[in-house]
Amino acid sequence: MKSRTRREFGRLTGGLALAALGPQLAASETKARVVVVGGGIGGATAAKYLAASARTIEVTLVEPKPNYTTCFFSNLYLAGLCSLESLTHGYETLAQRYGINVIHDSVTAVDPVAKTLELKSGPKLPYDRVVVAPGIAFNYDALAGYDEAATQAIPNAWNAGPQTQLLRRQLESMEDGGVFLLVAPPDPFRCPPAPYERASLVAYYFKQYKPHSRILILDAKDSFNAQDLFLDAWERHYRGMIEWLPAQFTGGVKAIDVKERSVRTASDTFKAAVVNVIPPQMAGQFAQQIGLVDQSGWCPVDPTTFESKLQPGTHVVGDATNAGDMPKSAFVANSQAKACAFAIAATLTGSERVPPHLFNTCYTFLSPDDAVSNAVSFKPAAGTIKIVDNFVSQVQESAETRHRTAREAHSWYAAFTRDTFG
Amino acid sequence: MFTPAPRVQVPSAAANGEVFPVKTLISHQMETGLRHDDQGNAIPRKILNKFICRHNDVVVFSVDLHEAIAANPFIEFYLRATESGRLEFVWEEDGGGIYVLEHHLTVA
Amino acid sequence: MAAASMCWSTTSLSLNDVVVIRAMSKGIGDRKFRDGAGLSMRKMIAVSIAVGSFILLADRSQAANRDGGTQLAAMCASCHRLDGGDGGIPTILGMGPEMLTRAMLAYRSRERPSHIMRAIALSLSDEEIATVARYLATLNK
Amino acid sequence: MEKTRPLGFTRRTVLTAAVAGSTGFASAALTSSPPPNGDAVDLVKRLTGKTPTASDRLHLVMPQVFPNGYTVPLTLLIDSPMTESDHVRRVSVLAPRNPLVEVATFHFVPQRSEPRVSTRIRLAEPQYVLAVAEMNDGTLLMTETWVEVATNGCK
Repeated sequence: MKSRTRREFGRLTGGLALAALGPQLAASETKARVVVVGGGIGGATAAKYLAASARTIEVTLVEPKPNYTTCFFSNLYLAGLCSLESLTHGYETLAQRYGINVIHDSVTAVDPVAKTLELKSGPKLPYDRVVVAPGIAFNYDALAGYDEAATQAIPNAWNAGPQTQLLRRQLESMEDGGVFLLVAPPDPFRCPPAPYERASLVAYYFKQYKPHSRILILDAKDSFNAQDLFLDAWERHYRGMIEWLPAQFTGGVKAIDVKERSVRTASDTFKAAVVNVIPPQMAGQFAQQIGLVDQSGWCPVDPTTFESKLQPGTHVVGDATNAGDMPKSAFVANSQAKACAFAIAATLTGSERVPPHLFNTCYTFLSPDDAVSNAVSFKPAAGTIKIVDNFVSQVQESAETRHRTAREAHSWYAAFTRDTFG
Repeated sequence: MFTPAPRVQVPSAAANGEVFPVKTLISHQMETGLRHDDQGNAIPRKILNKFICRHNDVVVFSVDLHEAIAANPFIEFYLRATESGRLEFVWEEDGGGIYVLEHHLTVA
Repeated sequence: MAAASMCWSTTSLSLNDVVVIRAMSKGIGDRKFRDGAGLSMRKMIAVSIAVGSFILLADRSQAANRDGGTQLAAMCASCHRLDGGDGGIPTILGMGPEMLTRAMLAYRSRERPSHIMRAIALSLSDEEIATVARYLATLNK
Repeated sequence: MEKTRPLGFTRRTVLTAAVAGSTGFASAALTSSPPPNGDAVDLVKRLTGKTPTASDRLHLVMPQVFPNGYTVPLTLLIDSPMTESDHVRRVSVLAPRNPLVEVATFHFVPQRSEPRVSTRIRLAEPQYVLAVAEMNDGTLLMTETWVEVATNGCK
């Protein structure tokens, strides 16, 4: 490989970029095979960067759904500020430009000894390495009266798609003066500021269309991410509209009554016009099924390669991981996926490994024109991942700064989804 | 206009002389007076500076709250009662605002 | 690492490479056009070349990954479009290595305000900043 | 932020002014530099004119490390029978490295309230938080606990 001429390089690269013109060139190589299971942010990024970083790797992405709707920015949709289509991304570019073999199917079994994955439709996929990016699952056992079936009446809306649309319809048909009750989950969960961003943007929607409505948050926690920024914004934008009750006060949510549309805490029962329950979370179903999850409910991983600590040869990225200080966010999934892709590429091609740079950036909307951001750098340390630097927007920033951050957030969305999906 | 929403959790009944918990929470920004707006002007202090709990008009517990009390003040405390009657919870705000909740306690 | 970096700084694209980039630019240019952006043809070509060279160099760096430029640039790509698209997040294409290095150092010292860029700049060594700056500069050639 | 409560005020102002409903706007306008870290006894002495005794009857329970300084949990427990002859009158919580040192004073009533209370406070920086209890005989008991916060909760 090292002796390959520049001309060959060019040909192959062209083949990668324009798969339609030259997949036959690629097929003649002896290629290492990596299968990525799950086409969310972590999976799509891993597939793309594996394909782009080493042309000697054949990348297959297995994802049942034909496209992916981002959870991030879906609170804007709930507030009527964007369409769900604008948050939906297909896999065509990954297939066409990067030559990734995209299979819309589910993996039903893994044989880590024979190194094969079994697809629901029947065939077996051989692999040298597998990357699993299953996202989150909901722990319905933790909330009496709330399960998969209940989500048809009381949405969780924590995977963007039909659940988000259902919640939007309920908010739209709610009469002015109603209460929107949001049950916020215990740590750790996907996207720590998101329940509170949701409250903010729904309040924005109410302020425009249903000014007498209120929002009540029943939290499983006693404090929450960026609480000072949220409380300050709620006071400035939505005075008196949002009430937050910590677990310390309520004793925690004990049960959901779907028929009554009410939520029972240790001390009270709260009835509301619209209820959104964000349940406690754990690693996605597939990770549980193939034994990647420990007693924490999440997948322990090596902090530099994201190889499972429970199953060598299998890597896990994204929300399903227990990655030390790294929160469960799209940016983290993207950052981990790159580190993982480069580590796998280095292993399979025998090239040198560069220590990973791990990051999180998150933009949070307090109103459409008032956004804050957070930037955190991490490094692998003592078998886990630790925060190095953590910067957050300040409470007393000018309206202009906040407006700029909001505009930046939209640009970031465009760049980030391009980075992930092609 | 904004109305702080005081909430109290307290049992409706207690045994004579038994200790029972009281939890209170009130939505309030607790503006410290230490902050400036984006023009650089100081934002005036507006906090709840006093919390009082009375049982049949007798003060049984109170707190002086200063700027370092977190927004949405939460106070959990423990009372003992030997007679039934009215529990009154009062928050006093800078500038004279007063927020009151009442609760009937039966002591058996 | 230093030796490899020096090697990169003197590397330029050969004629062969450029031919490949043109071939790639066709498809990508089409898509860009569909996006309806009011780009001039000249900018379109520049944009396409940038994307092409990103992929190309990513692949090439296989042979010289000691440099780490690809991996560092991948980090930038989470927020900065490396295809020339712009908006609230400034493009980092078309900046000379010196300019980009200066900017990163200014973020690190807080001379330029941005807590996101500050976190990034603090996480990179001087050498890594130089590497990624050189790497990004090659994308725009 | 820059402002700090004066350290020269008497015990009476610290422990009782608020009872009369006149917590100090005035004091917020006065300035002084923060006391040296760990010099708790000296601080209490200067605030009250009395020497406090470190006591294990006082329990100030706070997390040693907390991610934000904005809403740090605090629980106070005092070992006391709360009889007329032996009780705690009040407990003040002080955060010496906050821009304003006083946090709260809890007033207890013998046979009516238990000396046990929880709340949430703001801390500007990592510091020792102090609790000073005034017993019915006028003696002062004191305890302190180190709390490290990652962000300034006082701005």
